[in-house]
Amino acid sequence: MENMLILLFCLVTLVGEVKSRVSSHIKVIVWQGILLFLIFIFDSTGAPIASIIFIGIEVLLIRAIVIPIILNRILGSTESHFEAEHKLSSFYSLLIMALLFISGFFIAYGVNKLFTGISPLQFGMAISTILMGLYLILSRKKMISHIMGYVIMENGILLLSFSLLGDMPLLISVGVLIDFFIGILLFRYYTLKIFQNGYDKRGKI
Amino acid sequence: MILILNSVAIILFPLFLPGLIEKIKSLLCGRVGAPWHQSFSDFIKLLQKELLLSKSSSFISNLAPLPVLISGLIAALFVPLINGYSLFNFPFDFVLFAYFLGFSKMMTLLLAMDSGSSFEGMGASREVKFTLLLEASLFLVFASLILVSRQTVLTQMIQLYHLKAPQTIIFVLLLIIIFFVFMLLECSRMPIDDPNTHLELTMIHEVMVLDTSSVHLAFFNYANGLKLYLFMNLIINTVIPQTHEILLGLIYNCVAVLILVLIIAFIETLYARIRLSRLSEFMLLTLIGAFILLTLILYMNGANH
Amino acid sequence: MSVLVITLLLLIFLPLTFFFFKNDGRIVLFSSLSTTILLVAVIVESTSVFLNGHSVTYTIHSYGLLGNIVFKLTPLGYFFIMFVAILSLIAMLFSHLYLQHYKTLKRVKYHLFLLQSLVACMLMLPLASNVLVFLLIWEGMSITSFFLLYFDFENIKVQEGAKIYFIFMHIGFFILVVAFSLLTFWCGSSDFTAYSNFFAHATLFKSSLLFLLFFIGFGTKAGIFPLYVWLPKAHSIAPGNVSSIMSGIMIKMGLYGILMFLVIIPSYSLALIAIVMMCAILTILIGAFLALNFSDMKAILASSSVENMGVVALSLSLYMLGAHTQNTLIMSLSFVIILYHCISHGILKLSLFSTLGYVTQKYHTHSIEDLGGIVHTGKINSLLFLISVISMSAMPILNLFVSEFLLFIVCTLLMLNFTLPTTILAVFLMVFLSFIGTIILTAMVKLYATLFLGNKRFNTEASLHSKILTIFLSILILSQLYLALFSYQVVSFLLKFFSFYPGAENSNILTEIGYPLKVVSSLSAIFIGLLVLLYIGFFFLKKRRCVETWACGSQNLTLNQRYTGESFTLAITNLIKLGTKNKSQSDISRSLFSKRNHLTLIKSDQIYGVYRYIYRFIKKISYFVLWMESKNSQQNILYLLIIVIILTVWIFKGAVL
Amino acid sequence: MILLLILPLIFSAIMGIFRNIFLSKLLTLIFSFYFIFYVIYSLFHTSQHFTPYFEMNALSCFFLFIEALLVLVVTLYQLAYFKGESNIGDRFNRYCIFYLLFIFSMSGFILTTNFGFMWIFLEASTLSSTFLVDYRSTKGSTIAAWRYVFICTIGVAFAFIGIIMLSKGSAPFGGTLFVSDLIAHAQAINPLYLKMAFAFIILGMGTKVGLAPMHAWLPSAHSEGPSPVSALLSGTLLNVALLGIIQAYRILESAHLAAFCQDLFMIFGLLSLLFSASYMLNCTNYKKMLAYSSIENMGIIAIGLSLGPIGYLAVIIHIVGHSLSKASLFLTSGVIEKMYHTKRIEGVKGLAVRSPLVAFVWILSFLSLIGLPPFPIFFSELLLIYAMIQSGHYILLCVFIILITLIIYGMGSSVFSMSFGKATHTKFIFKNSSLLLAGQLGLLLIMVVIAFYMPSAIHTLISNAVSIL
Repeated sequence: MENMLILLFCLVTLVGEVKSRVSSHIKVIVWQGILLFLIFIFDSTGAPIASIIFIGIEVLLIRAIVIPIILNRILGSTESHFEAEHKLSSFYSLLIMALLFISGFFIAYGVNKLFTGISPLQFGMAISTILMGLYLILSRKKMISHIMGYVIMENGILLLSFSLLGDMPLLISVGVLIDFFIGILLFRYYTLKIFQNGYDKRGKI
Repeated sequence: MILILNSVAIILFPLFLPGLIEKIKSLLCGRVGAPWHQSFSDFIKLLQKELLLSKSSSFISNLAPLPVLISGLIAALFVPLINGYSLFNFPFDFVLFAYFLGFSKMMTLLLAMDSGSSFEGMGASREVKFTLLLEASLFLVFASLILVSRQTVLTQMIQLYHLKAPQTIIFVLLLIIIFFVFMLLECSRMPIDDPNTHLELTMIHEVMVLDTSSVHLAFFNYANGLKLYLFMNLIINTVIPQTHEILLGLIYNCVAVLILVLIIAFIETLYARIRLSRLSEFMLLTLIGAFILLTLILYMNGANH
Repeated sequence: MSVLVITLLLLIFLPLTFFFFKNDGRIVLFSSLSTTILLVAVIVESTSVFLNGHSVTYTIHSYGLLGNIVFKLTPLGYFFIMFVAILSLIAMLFSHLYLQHYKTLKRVKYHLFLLQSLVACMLMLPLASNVLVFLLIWEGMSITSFFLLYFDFENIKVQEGAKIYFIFMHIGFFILVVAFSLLTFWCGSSDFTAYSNFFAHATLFKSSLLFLLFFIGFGTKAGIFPLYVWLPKAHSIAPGNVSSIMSGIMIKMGLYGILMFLVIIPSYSLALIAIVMMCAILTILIGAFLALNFSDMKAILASSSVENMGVVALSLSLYMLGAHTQNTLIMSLSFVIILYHCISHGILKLSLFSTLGYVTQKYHTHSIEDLGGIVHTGKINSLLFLISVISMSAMPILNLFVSEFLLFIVCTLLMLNFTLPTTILAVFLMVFLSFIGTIILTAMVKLYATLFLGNKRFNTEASLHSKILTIFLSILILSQLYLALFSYQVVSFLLKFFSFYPGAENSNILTEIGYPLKVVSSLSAIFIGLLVLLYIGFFFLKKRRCVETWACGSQNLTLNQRYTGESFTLAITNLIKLGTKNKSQSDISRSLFSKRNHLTLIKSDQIYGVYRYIYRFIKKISYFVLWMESKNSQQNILYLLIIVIILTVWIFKGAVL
Repeated sequence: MILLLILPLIFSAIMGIFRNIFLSKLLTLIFSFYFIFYVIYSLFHTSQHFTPYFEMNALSCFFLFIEALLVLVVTLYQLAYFKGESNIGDRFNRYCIFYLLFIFSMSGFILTTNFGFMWIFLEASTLSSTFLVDYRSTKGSTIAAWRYVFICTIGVAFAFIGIIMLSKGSAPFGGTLFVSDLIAHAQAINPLYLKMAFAFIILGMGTKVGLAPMHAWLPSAHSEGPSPVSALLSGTLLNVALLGIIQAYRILESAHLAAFCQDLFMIFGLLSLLFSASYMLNCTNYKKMLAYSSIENMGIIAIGLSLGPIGYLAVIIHIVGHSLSKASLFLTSGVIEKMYHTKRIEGVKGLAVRSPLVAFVWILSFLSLIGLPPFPIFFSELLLIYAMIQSGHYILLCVFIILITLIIYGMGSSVFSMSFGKATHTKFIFKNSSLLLAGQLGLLLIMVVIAFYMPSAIHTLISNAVSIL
């Protein structure tokens, strides 16, 4: 069941890639948030209640609700509803994403041999998600999709931390979350600023 | 006694040699020509003449002839003259010999550049070009002489008559030829430079002293003759041994000088002067000759050891 | 010793008071006076210290990165301190004269400050007895001299030349740093006193490598072959007093650095000797031909400095050859040649550069072709200059000939005493030296004749007549005459310095060369005496009349008929093309029907061209690297990704396989 | 120590409430003075701590010292610097707030002992300094700020992956992230984890340090930000991020994996040298030039880290030299920018005529940067060369020297062409110039003095820092 969720988590990203509209990517992020929460619930049996609550807040509230809203705002104010402009053609980027997705399994396989005490599939999928996020950043022209790539990558990192991390002190997780959130806000600020002044002509920033 | 004789020779020979050569030349051409002591009487005449100086010239023109004369005389100290004895010698004096000749040349160059005319500069630049090769080959020759006779004194260096080995004949001949060419160059004799042409564009040495007159010109001519005499003696003393009989030595010397004068005269009558453009190749030949000399020496040394 | 150090520090820090003065002549006067007094004090103190025992150490304990500051007075150091002090004492006189022209300028303060610091650094360098202190003072010397070049910094050529000087100084400095750290690593101590002991037991490879590094590193300052390129450029742009001090005194400090190690290294490998000799020969050759080709008067002199440093390097290599064959005679002789040549060249370069500096100040041009007939504006100074020129071209009656003569003696000894290879080498050197002698003679005649002789080719009323310059030059000429006429005494004095070092025992040099030296000096004396007598005699006996120059009948000679320096040397430069690359540049293309076509001949050093070529190549590479560089965030992240993948593969390679 | 961490927050809050320029100036001044005094105090009282998460040792004390020094200088400088700028006021107020937050995050990073907090503070420093870079909010500065925040955030995210690896590696011992624990248990951790962790950390934090080729943000951010900010960025921020790498390096060192790290250090160092050298050879913008020279110096420091004990000493000295001289260069470049209103090198001529003092400071700081004795960088480079010889890296030595020479040539030619030459403008008269130059002179003086005399406290501090490394 858990593995299903993980696969789903990674597939969602791929599906988002199939739909070439920016707004669909935002839905991807929402779904990822929800799935992350479910994964965590299934994963951490017997984790302290505080951390469960915290993660619930973090994932559901911030990642699944607040950030998509912010992104929508950006989308609204930068009038870039439709095409998420690729640098490559969408066909190739889909191909690459698929390859990344598959590579996740290989990573899982390799990791399984090397390390002990981690769930290999989760690890692999997390890595492939991170790679997908990076790929989004690299292959898109619009800044909004860069931000989304960043968010997806962060989700991947979160999944990775689920897979690897012993219990991190709550204080640290809070700090990390705050940084992440402020970072997103800053991105929003600058995206709007750059868009309104029309600094970014050819997506070369 | 020998010293006195030598000093007298140094003073007299240079005054008469050029005239002698001219006389013999004209005889060979079938002319009567000027009397044999012409150059001497020229010297006297020049001494009496009034001294003319160029307006654009400076103290150099007053100064330069004297160093030329003096350095010529000092160079003459080290050269073996009659009986193969020099007036004065000391170890490593060949360096001084060469450098004093160079010094006289430098002063001549300065004098030439002093009067702002273009002809003298032209002559000077030619002179420099020949000096360049001459100095090098002169030292090459000296080096090989040192290697032959393990001596560093000019007088003993150049005496080769005691060499008995058969291949030394070639060596001595080569040496004499090279010295001969040096003489022609230094004193600007015929095949290299024509002392009594009247086309300044082709002159080398004479053009440099165009603007000098009376005493100065006399000095230059004297210095020129002196060089001629010195090189003659260098040639002579390679083959004629040192003797203590003064008379014998004197006779030997005079005869040899006469022979050389004859040779020069013959050459000057037979050959026209070489084209300026070919002259540097000619110089190079002497350099190569000197190199051959050196290799010969080294070979001989190898044979000896 | 402490007094000496304090005096030197005073010499550096006294000029700081200048910044409180107003801009009038008093600063120049004050600085000249103070420097003179301090220099005299330095001479006295160092002599007293030296006589009280020649190895006095003076340590300043400091708890900084620099560590303890150790000063030590070695015999060689004493020689160089005296050399620098006395020569700078003389140079200050000219500097005073030269700066009168600018005394109201604001930058004179800085100039004086830097000048005094330079002198102080040069005086301190021989005292330094610790790597860090030595490097500190060395770099202080470089940097002060570098900023001294900037006196006329509006001029673009000055900036270019100074830039070249800067970078070459740094290359040399890095080489020195590497060499010193190698030495410190191998020897285990950064104190100079430990090195003689180290070299006594070091392997031949180590000592040779170190010496080579030091030779190149110090050679950069001394202007020896591979890195001499800065010298003509820097000297031609420097103000007169600076260029005279740099060429007369500063480049000898590089020589000091080399000597410092030369005397303590017992033996050298033949390969090293060959390399050093090659460098020396190339230096001489290039220097001579540059001097022949250049038409910038200061560049000519600078090139001749290069040539002379090459001669010094040649005697260095002969010393090494002597050390290699355990022949103390040749060692000591070469050592004497080095010191003697160093002194006489310093004096000569002071006089030559100062006079030409004065000329450039008066006539506002560097090219000799623009000038001519200066002799008519100042007879005495040009006569004195003539004497220096004659001496510079190593003519028998003056001082530079003595070292030339000694070199010939060394060659002859090599020829007589050694095996076939050395014989051939010696013969080659002899011929080479005479050849170069002629080249230098030509260059000097060209310089003097084009600048001073002939008709006046300029219409300014400037004149060379200056009492101070006359005094200055006559002092220098008297010292030259002393060196020439009392060469025996000088040589025996210099031998004392050698006697402090290993290999000095049983060197019967004076018995070998004493007599010839005496003869040479006496002959010079006779020559001068005769000259003076005859000159005076004829001056009074003969009455003179001035007429037009008889240029083969062509009356009213124009200035342009004068034979230029360029055409004077053409006879040789057509025969042997070496040293410079000539490029003629005409401005005819500027307008379609241009009235007059102005041709300018641009001459550039060939070796410098090589360096430029290398630089261009490096620049091409840099363009490629800049193209590779990440310009925007996406590219940057791409790099991140690539590196991550590479590293992951690298890490897991070992684990999986 | 509590105060050190709390004060900036309080002050910034106060500034946020009363938006008063004078007040914010006063508070920043007070804080900077408190900071320097605190550091001087803690010179003599090292090994103090507050909660397990923050503690002071020689290394952190050393870094704090430099930071405090620069903060003091910069604070004094910016009093004069921002005078007479357009629509000062609210913006300046915000500037001061973020300034304090930036300082807070850096000192927090230096003092913390836990990788998690390290990550937090690093990210925080990025976020807080973004506004500082974008102070003028021109096109260039905005784009620079975006690049800065975006690249650094992603890089730091990489670092986070590394930290996760670390904690996973230390899972057997309860997944601790404390440096000391990690060092203690380093032997027992799976080396693969350690290596991966180090790889990610050197990449992530190296992005912040500005190691090539992850340095795209650095030149733009340094050249577009106002001079005090760029001085602070390159003087302290880079060192701070470097400290993170050093902490990770210490762990691997105690796990006997030093060789791996040293290879990485050497590669990245040489790359940085290469990139900066190739910019220096054709540079057009003097602030960019300084930025690239920061990259270069970071590269030198990385190389130093790869060279063992002597290299560490060199690194410490080099950090001092680089931070101080670079700060003074950046501050002076601000003055020059005020004088000429351009950042282009061609636009600046005849500085020596227009204002000798500025030219003096400019050239002297440049000389100190390229390692002229007696400035610290001379000693550090000497030590580096010595270390290279000692460890037999002769090829590295050659490459190093060639690149350094190229850099010196490039920088030198532009610096001197700026300082000398015909003055295009008229003579320049400062308003309250003393504050604009006093700081730089002070820094230069310090650098000269420590060559000849170093207080024993600092001496011991440095030696302890080296021993910790």
